[in-house]
Amino acid sequence: MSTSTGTMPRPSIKIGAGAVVCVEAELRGDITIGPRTVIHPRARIIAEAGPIVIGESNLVEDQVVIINRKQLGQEGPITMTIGANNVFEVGSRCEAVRVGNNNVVESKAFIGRDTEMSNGCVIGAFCNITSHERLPEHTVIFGDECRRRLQADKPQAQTLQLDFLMKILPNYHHLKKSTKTKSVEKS
Amino acid sequence: MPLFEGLSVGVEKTAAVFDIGAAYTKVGFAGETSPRATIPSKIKLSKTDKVVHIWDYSSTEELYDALVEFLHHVYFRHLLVNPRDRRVVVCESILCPTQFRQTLAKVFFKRYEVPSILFAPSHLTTLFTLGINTALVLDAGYNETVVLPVYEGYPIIKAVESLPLGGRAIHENLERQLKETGTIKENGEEQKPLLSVMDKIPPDVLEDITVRSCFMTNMERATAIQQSILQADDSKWPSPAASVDYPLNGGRTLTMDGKSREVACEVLFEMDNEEQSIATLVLDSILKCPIDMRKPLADNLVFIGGTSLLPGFSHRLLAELKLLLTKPKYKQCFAITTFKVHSPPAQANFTAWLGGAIFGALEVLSYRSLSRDAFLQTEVVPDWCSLSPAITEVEQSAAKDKTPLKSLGLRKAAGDAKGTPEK
Amino acid sequence: MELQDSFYIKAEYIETASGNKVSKQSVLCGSQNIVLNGKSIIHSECIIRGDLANVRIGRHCVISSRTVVRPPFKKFSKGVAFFPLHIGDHVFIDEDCIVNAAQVGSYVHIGKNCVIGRRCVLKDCCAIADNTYLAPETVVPPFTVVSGNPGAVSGELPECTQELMVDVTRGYYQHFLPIQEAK
Amino acid sequence: MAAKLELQRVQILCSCNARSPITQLYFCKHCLKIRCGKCVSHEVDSHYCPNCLENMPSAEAKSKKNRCGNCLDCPSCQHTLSHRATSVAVPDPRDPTKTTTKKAYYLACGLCRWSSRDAGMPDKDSASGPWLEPENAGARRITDLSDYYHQLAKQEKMEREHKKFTRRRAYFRLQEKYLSPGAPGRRRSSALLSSFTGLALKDEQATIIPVEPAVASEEVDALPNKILTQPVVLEKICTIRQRLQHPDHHCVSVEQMYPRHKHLLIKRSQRCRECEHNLSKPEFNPSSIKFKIQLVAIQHIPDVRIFLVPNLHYGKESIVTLIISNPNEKRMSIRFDGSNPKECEDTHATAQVIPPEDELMLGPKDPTAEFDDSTADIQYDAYNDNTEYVQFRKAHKLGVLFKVIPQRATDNVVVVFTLKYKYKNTAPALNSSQDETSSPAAVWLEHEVTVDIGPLVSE
Repeated sequence: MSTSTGTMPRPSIKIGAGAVVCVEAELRGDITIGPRTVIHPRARIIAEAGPIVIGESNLVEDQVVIINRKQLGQEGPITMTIGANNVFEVGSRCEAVRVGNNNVVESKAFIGRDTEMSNGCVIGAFCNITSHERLPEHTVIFGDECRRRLQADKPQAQTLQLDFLMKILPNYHHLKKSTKTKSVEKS
Repeated sequence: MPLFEGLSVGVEKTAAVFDIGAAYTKVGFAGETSPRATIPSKIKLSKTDKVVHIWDYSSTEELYDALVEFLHHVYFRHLLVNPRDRRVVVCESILCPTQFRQTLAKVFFKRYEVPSILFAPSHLTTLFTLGINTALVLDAGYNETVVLPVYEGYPIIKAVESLPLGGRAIHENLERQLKETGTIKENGEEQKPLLSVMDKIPPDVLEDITVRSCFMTNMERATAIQQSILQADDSKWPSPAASVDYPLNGGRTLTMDGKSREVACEVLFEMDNEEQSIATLVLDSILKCPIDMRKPLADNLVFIGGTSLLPGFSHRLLAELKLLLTKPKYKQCFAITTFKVHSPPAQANFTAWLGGAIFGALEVLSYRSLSRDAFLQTEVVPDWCSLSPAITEVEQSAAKDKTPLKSLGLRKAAGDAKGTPEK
Repeated sequence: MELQDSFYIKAEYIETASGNKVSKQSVLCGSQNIVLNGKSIIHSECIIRGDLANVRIGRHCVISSRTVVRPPFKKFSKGVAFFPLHIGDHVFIDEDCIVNAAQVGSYVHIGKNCVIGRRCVLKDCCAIADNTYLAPETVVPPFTVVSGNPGAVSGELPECTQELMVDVTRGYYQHFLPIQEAK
Repeated sequence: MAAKLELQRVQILCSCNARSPITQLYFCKHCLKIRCGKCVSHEVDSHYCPNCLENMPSAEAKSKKNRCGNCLDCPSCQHTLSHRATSVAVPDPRDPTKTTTKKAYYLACGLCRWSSRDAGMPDKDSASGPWLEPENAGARRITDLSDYYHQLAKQEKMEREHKKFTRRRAYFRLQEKYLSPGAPGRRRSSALLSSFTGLALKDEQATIIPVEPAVASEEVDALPNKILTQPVVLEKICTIRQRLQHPDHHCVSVEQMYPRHKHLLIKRSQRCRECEHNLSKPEFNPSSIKFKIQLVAIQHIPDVRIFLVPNLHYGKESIVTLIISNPNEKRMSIRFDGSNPKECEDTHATAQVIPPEDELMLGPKDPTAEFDDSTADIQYDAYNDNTEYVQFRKAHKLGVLFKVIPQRATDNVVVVFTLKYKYKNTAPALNSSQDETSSPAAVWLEHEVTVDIGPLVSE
């Protein structure tokens, strides 16, 4: 694997119980994947500037890029934390260091490093959010001008879809083994 | 075919009513309570794939092409009717350029083969929404504000007053304000002055900011603000309204202080070099009318046009009027002390349209309209301001066509009209 | 302008008996659930998710690079079901698209970098302009052009769209020629 | 898709003197002329809902104000709303201490996540059934006003009818104004209202029930104080687009927005303005892509496409290959004429073109070829092609060589020539009108073709 992770002690990947991580997904660097999280093939999770910790019951679809990107003049590793029940749809890209719970990042959306996702937010397809702010809870951003509105409720959790995927994906794909503590070699 | 057409003329279809404004076009059908659609007066030309403003034309051909495509869009995407089946009512400003109405008529008659058009001055149609015959109508639109008194059904043309103060002026003022005081927050944490990142604010954004966060402040505050600006003393500012963080797109946030929100619309009432504002328009217009008309006019003010929808607009305008009455310029001339305002049963941005829609549903529409045959004979639209003899001749023929005999047989009349030579 | 020849390295594409040409750099998950009806071309780095549900692609289709074709799901009170995705004949999908539609009719053109949301229905003879986002469950009627984010009807297609699409997709296939090795 | 074929580079001169690519042209079989979108008459053919794709009869469309009865648009973003079902807990009617679950339906937007619950609209018990739209508060008043003016208008109409049988007397002020050239001031604008007032003031018109005139007031609503004191939540204030969606009530805050029924779309038919025949008429079924009548140019006139363009140099002769293809299932003779475009003034030609002089023959188009995978061997020798002009022949396509001499050092090289072709009416069954001769005699037709061959090679 690349040497870009050289500053980190030892790249390791921890996969929680019941998580489904397809072998064709690319995981690089120090990554912790919480239980019951599903990672589709061709997703890329790259821990470059520090570890990435992904919580419980998240859904990461094809061609998603979650990257903890190195900033100019950054000192020491910064951990990127993603909460629980978040959905990253096909082709989205997340660089936000802090992502709360129950968020949805739709296809081809982009969240910059300076933006903090609180809880229950929806970033619509094609929306580029890079502003330095903490998105208020339940914000919905959509459309070509990144229009905003506040919704009454958080988006529904995707537990049913996760259940289905956990059942079906092992039939078609090779999976990375879940681990508790031991670091796992990358395929 | 002729028989079928004959039948369809017998049961006449309701007219289509258009109000092609500088910013928005209102379209719909006569007899309805609101327009079917209110759309920006822009169209994407199929030839160049560029969006053009209907009113931004440099030549008649350009205007013609834009109108053809625009009306195609209106008829086949919004009204969904065949143009040739319906008469047309166009609510227009009395200051509408001849070139525009002439081209518009050409497009309607030649390209879309409409049976007839009525060009109705929007100030007059407004009165139909009130059931009165006398009023002083102030139309605050996008490009300009036009005041026209109507007395017993007669527009007093000589008393028409206008100033280029409207939505556009507010947007320009807002842009100026923001360039001075607005700050942008981008990626990093520190606020940067607006000008350092963008030298222009897109018109859509200006419009949206105006609509969602600006307002017409009340008289006391306005006076205090003026004092403060004149004396360059910030302490005189009344406590400003809250500032607004406006997300420009995904990356930038524009912070606008409460002062800008309040001051942006002040441009309507700031006296210009000639001591004019939209409030003086009203008084000057009244002054140009005979003395016995003044009181009824002052008692029947109507404010229409999208700009008058600004929160606090009417209240402020009345206050300004009252204040002006105390000024020496008007004190001598006026015996009036009060003003009264009507509230039409429609939103101000489509009041004129509604008037057109009420009128368009009446049985007498054909008598007042310019028929296709009359137009095709001369290709000139009669106009109140044209004095040339050639036009007068046309008007006679137009008037002749307005006799009941001919106006009843709409489309049939085409052959007849061509057959009878002008006497 | 008649389409010009474009070349591919023979070893990088698999050609099936019915004339489909599929890049080896594409991922066809659950390939037993994917049907290509013949003479269709799938370019490199595409993902077709046959593992989620059946995917059927008609004749003479072109799926350009990095496009994801993914059957949509629907939530029910008892669980989630993925729906089969059908794509008609003579469909041209440009690069970098994400197609989550329930149905794509025949003679359809999807421009570059589009996202077709869940359970959208694209009828025959319609076109999606470049960089369009179709929100979930959008229906695109025949002979309309949809563009924007969110996608809205922005234009019309000529009556001869069917002929044009047949012409383009057949021409594309005819002019898509193998060479033995990279030059 | 036309962009892929760069079809706009070949433009055909329509009979109305506008140039368009072949895809936008029609061919009127009855006039034997080319028509384009600018010179045909467009008509509304049928209404349909773009979401549920159901056809709506025009009478119903009219009464429903061109809106679908079932589908609704999101008031926030105009995307189509979908019905969502949930179960809510309600107190059991038999035993108030317990609760049972009940199906409830609400509307939700898949794009901006607006829901009917946001607007405070109550859920519904069944999936179907109407969602109410609030009434226009001014409707009552507007009807009263309309009624009043209708009475006046009727009066005037009656008098006019009456006048028809009596002497012509210009006693209407309206007509006086129009007829007297000496009073230009306000004649036309005043015409609008004047006769109404005249009528309304007459005492004997007792039958007219007057409408209550509007009352003006001295007091108007002041600027609400909260604007000055409260912080602005932009997300809660309607944008102008959202406001314009709701002309019937003034909606300022997002809670006031309600969903509106989906606006219909139409299928259009085209009609030749000269002979009044339909050039294109779609089928009623909104999902259908078939046509009852379809006289598009691409199916009737030979199509010209650029095939091979060598490097073009100013003043030097180059040979350009154009493909001419036959739309018919019969052979077609064609000729070219490159000499005459100088006649018309508005030609765009920047190069001289020397087309083949001979008459060429296009092979028949085989509509079944699409399903036939084997490339059929056709006896091309039978055509006796002159290799001086014909580069290749493939089914109904013919590669023809044109000599081009660019005559302008700048801009793209544009050539103009006249394409003549022997047109046989291939479908006489459709063509039942009498004005067409029944014999399938072929006629020579011609039109001007403008081809943008491309840029010059810079020296």
